[in-house]
Amino acid sequence: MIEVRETNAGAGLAPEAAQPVLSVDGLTISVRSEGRERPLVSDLSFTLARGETIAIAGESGSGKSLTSLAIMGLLPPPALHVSAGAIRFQGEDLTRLPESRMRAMRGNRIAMIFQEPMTSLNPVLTIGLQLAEAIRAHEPVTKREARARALEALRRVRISEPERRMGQYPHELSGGMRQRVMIAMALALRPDVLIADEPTTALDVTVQREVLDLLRDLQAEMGTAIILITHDMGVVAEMAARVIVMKQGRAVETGAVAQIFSDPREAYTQDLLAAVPRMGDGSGARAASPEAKPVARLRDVKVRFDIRGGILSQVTHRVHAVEGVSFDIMEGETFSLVGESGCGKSTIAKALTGLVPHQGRIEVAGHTMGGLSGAKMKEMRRDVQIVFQDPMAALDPRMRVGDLVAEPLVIHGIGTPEEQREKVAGLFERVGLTRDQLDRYPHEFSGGQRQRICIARALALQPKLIVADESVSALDVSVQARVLDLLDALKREFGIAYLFISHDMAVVENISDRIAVMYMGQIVEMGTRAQIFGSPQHPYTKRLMAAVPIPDPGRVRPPTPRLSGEVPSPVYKLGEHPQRLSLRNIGNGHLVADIGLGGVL
Amino acid sequence: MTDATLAEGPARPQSALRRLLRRKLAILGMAIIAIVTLGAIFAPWIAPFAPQDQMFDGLTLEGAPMPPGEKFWLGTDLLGRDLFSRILYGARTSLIIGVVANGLALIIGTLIGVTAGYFRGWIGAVLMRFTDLMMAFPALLLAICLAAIFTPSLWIVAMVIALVNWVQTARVVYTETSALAEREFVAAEKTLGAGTARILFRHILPHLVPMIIVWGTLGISTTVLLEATLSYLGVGVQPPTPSWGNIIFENQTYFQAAPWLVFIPGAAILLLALSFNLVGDALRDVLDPTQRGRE
Amino acid sequence: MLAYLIRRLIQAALILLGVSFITFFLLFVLPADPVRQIAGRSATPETVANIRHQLGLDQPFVVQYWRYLTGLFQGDMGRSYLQKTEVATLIAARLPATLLLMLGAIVAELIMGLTLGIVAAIRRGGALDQSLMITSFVAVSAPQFVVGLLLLYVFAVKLSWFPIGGYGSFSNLVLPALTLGIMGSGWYSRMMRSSMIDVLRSDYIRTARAKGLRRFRVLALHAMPNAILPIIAMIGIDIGIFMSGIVVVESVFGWPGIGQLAWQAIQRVDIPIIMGVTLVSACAIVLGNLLADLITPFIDPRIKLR
Amino acid sequence: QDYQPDPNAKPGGNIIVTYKDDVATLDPAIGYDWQNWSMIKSVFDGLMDYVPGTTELRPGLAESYEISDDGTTFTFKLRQGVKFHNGREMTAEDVKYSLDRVTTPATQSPGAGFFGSIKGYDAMADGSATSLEGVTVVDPYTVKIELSRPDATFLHVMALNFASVVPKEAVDEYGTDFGKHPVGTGAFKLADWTIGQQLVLQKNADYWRSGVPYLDSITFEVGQEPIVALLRLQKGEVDVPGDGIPPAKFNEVMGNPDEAKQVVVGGQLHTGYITLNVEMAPFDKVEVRQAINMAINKDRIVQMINGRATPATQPLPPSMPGYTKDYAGYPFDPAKAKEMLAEAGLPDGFETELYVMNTDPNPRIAQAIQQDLAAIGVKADIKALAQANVIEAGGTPKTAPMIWSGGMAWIADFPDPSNFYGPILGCAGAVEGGWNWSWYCNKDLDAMATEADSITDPAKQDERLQKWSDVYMKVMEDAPWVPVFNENRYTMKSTRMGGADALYVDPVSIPVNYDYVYVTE
Ligand SMILES: Nc1ncnc2c1ncn2[C@@H]1O[C@H](COP(=O)(O)OP(=O)(O)OP(=O)(O)O)[C@@H](O)[C@H]1O
Ligand SMILES: Nc1ncnc2c1ncn2[C@@H]1O[C@H](COP(=O)(O)OP(=O)(O)OP(=O)(O)O)[C@@H](O)[C@H]1O
Ligand SMILES: [Mg+2]
Ligand SMILES: [Mg+2]
Repeated sequence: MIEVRETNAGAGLAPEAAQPVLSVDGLTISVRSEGRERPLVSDLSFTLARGETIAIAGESGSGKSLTSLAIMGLLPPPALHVSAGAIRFQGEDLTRLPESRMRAMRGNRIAMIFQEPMTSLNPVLTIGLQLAEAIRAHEPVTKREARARALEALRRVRISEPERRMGQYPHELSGGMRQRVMIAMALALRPDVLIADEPTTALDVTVQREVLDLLRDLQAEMGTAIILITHDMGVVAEMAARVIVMKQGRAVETGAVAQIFSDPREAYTQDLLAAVPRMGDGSGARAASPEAKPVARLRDVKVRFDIRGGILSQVTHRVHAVEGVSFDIMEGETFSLVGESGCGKSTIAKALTGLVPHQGRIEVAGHTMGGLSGAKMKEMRRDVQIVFQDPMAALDPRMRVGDLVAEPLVIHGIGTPEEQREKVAGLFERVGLTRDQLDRYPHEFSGGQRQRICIARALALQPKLIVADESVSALDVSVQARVLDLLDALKREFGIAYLFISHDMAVVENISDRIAVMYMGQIVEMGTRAQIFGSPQHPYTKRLMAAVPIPDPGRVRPPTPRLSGEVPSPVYKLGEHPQRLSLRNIGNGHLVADIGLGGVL
Repeated sequence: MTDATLAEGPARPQSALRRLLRRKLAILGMAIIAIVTLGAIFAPWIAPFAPQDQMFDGLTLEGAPMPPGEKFWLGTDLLGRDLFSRILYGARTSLIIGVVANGLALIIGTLIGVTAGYFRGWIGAVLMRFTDLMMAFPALLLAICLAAIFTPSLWIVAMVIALVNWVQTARVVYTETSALAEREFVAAEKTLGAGTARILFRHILPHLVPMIIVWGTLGISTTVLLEATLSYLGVGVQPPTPSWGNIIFENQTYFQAAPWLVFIPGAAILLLALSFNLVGDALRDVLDPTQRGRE
Repeated sequence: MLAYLIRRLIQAALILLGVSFITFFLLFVLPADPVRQIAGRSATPETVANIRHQLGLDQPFVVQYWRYLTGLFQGDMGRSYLQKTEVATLIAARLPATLLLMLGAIVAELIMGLTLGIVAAIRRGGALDQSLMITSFVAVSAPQFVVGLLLLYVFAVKLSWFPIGGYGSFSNLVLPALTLGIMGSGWYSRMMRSSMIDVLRSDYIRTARAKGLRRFRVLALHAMPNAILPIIAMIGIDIGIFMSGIVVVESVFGWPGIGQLAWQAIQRVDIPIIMGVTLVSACAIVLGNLLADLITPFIDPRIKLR
Repeated sequence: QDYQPDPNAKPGGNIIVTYKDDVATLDPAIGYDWQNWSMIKSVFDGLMDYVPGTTELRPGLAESYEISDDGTTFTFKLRQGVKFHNGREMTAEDVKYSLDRVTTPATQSPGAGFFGSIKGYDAMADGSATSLEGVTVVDPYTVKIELSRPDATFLHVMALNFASVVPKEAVDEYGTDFGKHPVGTGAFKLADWTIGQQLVLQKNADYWRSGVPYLDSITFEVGQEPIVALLRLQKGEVDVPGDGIPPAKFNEVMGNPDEAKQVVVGGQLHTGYITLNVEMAPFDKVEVRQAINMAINKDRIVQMINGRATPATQPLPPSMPGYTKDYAGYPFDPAKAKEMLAEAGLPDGFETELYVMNTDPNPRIAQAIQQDLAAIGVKADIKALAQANVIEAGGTPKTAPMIWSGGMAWIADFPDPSNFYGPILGCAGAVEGGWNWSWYCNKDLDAMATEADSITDPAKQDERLQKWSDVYMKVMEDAPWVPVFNENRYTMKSTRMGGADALYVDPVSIPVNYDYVYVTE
């Protein structure tokens, strides 16, 4: 793709760091509600030079996404609008541009990658069409040419089998592949500015790694200036030269990455950096005492989902989501499950809480699951509670949070309404919320607060085991840290055991006592934190670790082999079974599977 | 309770009714519904004439009905009866059909749809096949047969309408419920030990309200007209009992010669349906806590 | 796919069996005697008994139903009592017209309903949205007979744009299809509006706009197919609702469809025709639903028929 | 005496006639709807016929006939050279075959009962014979019909559509579909029939009556709403709207002098009446029935249907022979009616039901009746049902106390007073499934009726009519009916239609006698 355009001719050849391609000047974004104007972003200024990467970091709701939407001219009308300031792109004020000129700009000169790769592609159109139309919207090329260029763009993002992808639909692609498509789309026209809004938050560590590498390579190749929005300081450290830290719609600190990391001036920035979990410094964890009894015992647990087909809609295939998993969780212990998306972590959580039927044996606090009567099941449920990944989804949006937290008490008939309300208020205080928030609805809380509400609800019955399925993944670092602290405090106080599910190795290292690494429904390695992080044995475990971004701008990452294959699928024809792994004890309960599972490893 | 809870008073959100009353259109809608309902209830006192009175001066010598005028405010019908009085009394029938029968259809449809959507497995399958079966019937034919077998009366007609009209609601509710049943908060409730009834009524049903409101309000016109069709076929409410629908149907061929006989009751149906829609729309927003602060 | 189709067809057959049974039963208990209609007013009781016997109407219900069913499997829908003609012939002569009318009505209601719905969604909350809401309620509340005559009067009699009723060419179809479609368009515009509002909020629409696509392309190519998905299932349901409208519309426009046949048959308890029309329309409804289900995967590739 | 055709008549042209309801069949043994009644008359002929525009009999396919002195043997001499539409000559065998066919139960003819007086009919009806004993072919052009009892109406019966002559080979060919492929001897033959759309009759060039028909063809378009038909007529697209002027447009049309000119008004052999079920209390009391007769405001009802009828005093319509001219009927006198009710022990009135067919204007008329009854304290609930359900209720014992007859009965099959008695007032009809919905059975009157119908001598016609007049007067004394009105006929035609007005209100050919009308352009 060699072409020369007037506007950015030579941009890649002679980068002049001093000349800004985009400058934001006193940007204020307001929302109009109930006749009043309320600023959501106030007085934000920064400049972006050609070929530069600038990061915008900050807690959730600090106005990062709004800023990027304002630059794109895509603020949802009529409530949201730019009420002051200017956004200059090569001297032109974008906020004053008529829609038709702005449209010509979008995608062509300024492109954007959105937060959610799963929902940002149109589900009913092929990848090829969605790519080609972006090209045809701005350049007078034939369909055939557009297709050729789309294919070219796909090749550039190193997607596997690009020709086949052209004819596929978004749902047929994995999250990482979709994000690659989004990047290909954004970069197809070699824009001057690329805005990447949390491009990797929703992705696995391994995939995140690949996407970040890709962005960096492409930038080097094309000289695009990037605005990278993220709350992951590890990502910031690796990718950006300069960083803007935002809080409540204002930039609290701006500077070179190295300087901010080494010498943060503002208290907020310091907090932010302090909250970042770092690998290798997990301190608070204890090894389970040898006399501890198990709260949960899993023996050869299998969960399979039927796929039906044929005239009589008989079962033709099965998803072997969990394939013979055995482990114990001791009292007061934090047991973590890690692994890539789709490896069966959530399924184990669901089996443990009785949400999916299973084979094999699961014992929880003395009850054997499966075939429990309604009443017994209810009793068992007092002992195991689950906290889901997305707190918004786990809370009925039409109920007040006070009622939501009181639910388990009402269901199990504990106490009078007054006592219940008292108890709920107490729980609220325990998780750091206030009494007067009881009558609000879930959407009126921040993500972190919502997760606390979920935790308060899980605590209401004083369970012996809490399953935390990606409970902190969606939270930004500062909030994440607070929630993790809370979990830890509760563990000490009530002796609750946790089954902690996460793909974030740093978090896992910080809080776990023991860890199991899963791949394709089976455990490939299991041991104490020290064993797993200290001397990972299985190649898959090693790869997971290597993928974690390190929040240290000084560190240079050793090159990793790039993989672009898909995670193999756990779907088998009826009668076929995956190969079973056998775990070997290599000492002190450190279990490792035979090496050589699957083609990817 | 303690002072603390008392102190919460102002922070506690206003009741749904209070918030409803803040909306002008909703008030307009409620006012119209109230007027219609009161008109129906107090028809004997308000109506200037008895609805079945065929007045001598209600027809011209050629037997044509009288246009709206001083004595007959909304004119007379083909039998020389006062249209205004008939509309007042007709409101009784039409409210029962449009609100009760339609409401019943909604309830049946919702119950079946929710049950089938939530319980997959054989219960769901049986209910949905039954729904498919009912859907495959030409509704009108079914109504005619049912109404002909049971001697027609207002309540029978209302039942028949409810019996044929639930099907579409059931279909739509089914789809929606299937999606809701997969939502995480339902799983969360299960892990708390919530029983099926609790999940269905406290957590799934409230989410169906917006859709039910749309179907319910649009259904008012449809059912009122269906009653008219049935009357017209002789299996509906029997003459001389007026209903808005049968006033239209009795006189529809006269829409040029005596437009008031068709367009006035037509406007009444429209107004009623629209009012319910206004209230429904407002109710939906008010009941939806996610809309709070965005009014 | 084939397996799916076969399974659905088996299901459809079972549904039709159920419909035939229930209808037959309802007609059996209906308080009206077809024989008296046939025999005429001068008939003696013997003649009546004789005719009853000839038609097998003196047999128990089960026997009668079984006979009907076996006939049906051999493609025999029976003979009209009063027209003394094969029901199959009568229906075959009229079915194409009705199907054409339904098709026209579906097209009409989709065009009207979807356009109005989309416009309302784009102009959400504005005056146009409000007036479109009222329009859709007018459409839903308007009696079809009056709508039909009004259209006929204005467009055929006064303006002479279309012929006054009749059957044969496209211009004949326009007004009846419009009349039949108006009610549905009211429903569709409401449905489409809310579905479109949801879609317009979605991430992929934002992506499309971020690409710098024209507004029209965003609406037509990106929003429409997604917004229309929940609507398609409605079309199947619609066919059933049309059945009652068809009686009225066909008679206003002199459209030679099965509506009129059904209407006359119901008036005179011509059971074989009622059965035939019911089964045919049940067939249409079931197939309509199936068709709707078969179409969805083409619009939404995520849906797999299994 | 025969009809003098219009000297100005021009042959040629096509006219368009519309109907709302589809034409069920053109089989003369089966067709009994008023749409196909006149079509069948033009496609088929019987031995007897009527002078166009009148109720006077004239010979049809029979050239002449003789009646034996006892009135039980009719010998018809057939015209020679009359050809069926398939080209074969019609003979006496065809006449016999046709009569056998219509009386065989397998044909399921609704008109079979009219032939009850022919010798051997009972054997046919119970299936024990396959041929009418009383009908004999004397020679190819002579047929002799013996009756089992004298029947003064027999010539009228032979003029009924049911007595039309059909060719056996065509019936055999098409079997039960003969009604869709009719072959007769009439003035028109079927050229095209698109079910549900239209039916085209084409001039029979070989028609045995010379000079007629004038029209080349007639197109019947079915499935047309009367209002729409009228709109099309006003635009010149339709010549005769078969269903007449829709009530909703009646005042408009009659109020417009130009359009009113296109309307022909005439009488009709029709009476609209209310039956009072004499087997159900309190209608078993004659005072009650008489009171009801006095309670109905017939003028008001006539006004309500825009004056398209005249109030009736007795079962027979005025244009029917035997009508009692000087009989004023029961007066409208609610006060007296109330008194009579009180005398009958019902001072507070009573509750009852009024059955009615559900098509306009019948429910309206029922409501007017209801209001009149309410005035004397009788509370009648209206049951507006489909035609079939009303007929069912009427024929079931002790079910329907009152029925308004509109829409279902009674346009005479033939212009003879006896036609208003047998099935609807006589004992024969007062059985389960019968059409005597008042269940009135007066043996004496039945005997008188039989006596009257035995007077076959044309010379004694007046005596016979007087007897019938007496019968109906007796009926009025017992008051099982409330005769309400006699409907008039309003036929509208396009401006280009020619022919005497009488042809457009022909009492036996509704709406128009197709054989004699013509177009002027
Ligand atoms: N359409 C809207 N109407 C009103 N307020 C809005 C709207 N969109 C966003 N906001 C508010 O604006 C603020 C900034 O939102 P923004 O989406 O920019 O946050 P963010 O920094 O991107 O957070 P996250 O990391 O969670 O994506 C939030 O408080 C949010 O509630
Ligand atoms: N109800 C179901 N029916 C069929 N397959 C299912 C179902 N639930 C899960 N699966 C499949 O089982 C496998 C394991 O899923 P699971 O949700 O346990 O993964 P996970 O490890 O939690 O992944 P993630 O990190 O993305 O949450 C996946 O391949 C998934 O597609
Ligand atoms: Mg954001
Ligand atoms: Mg998961």
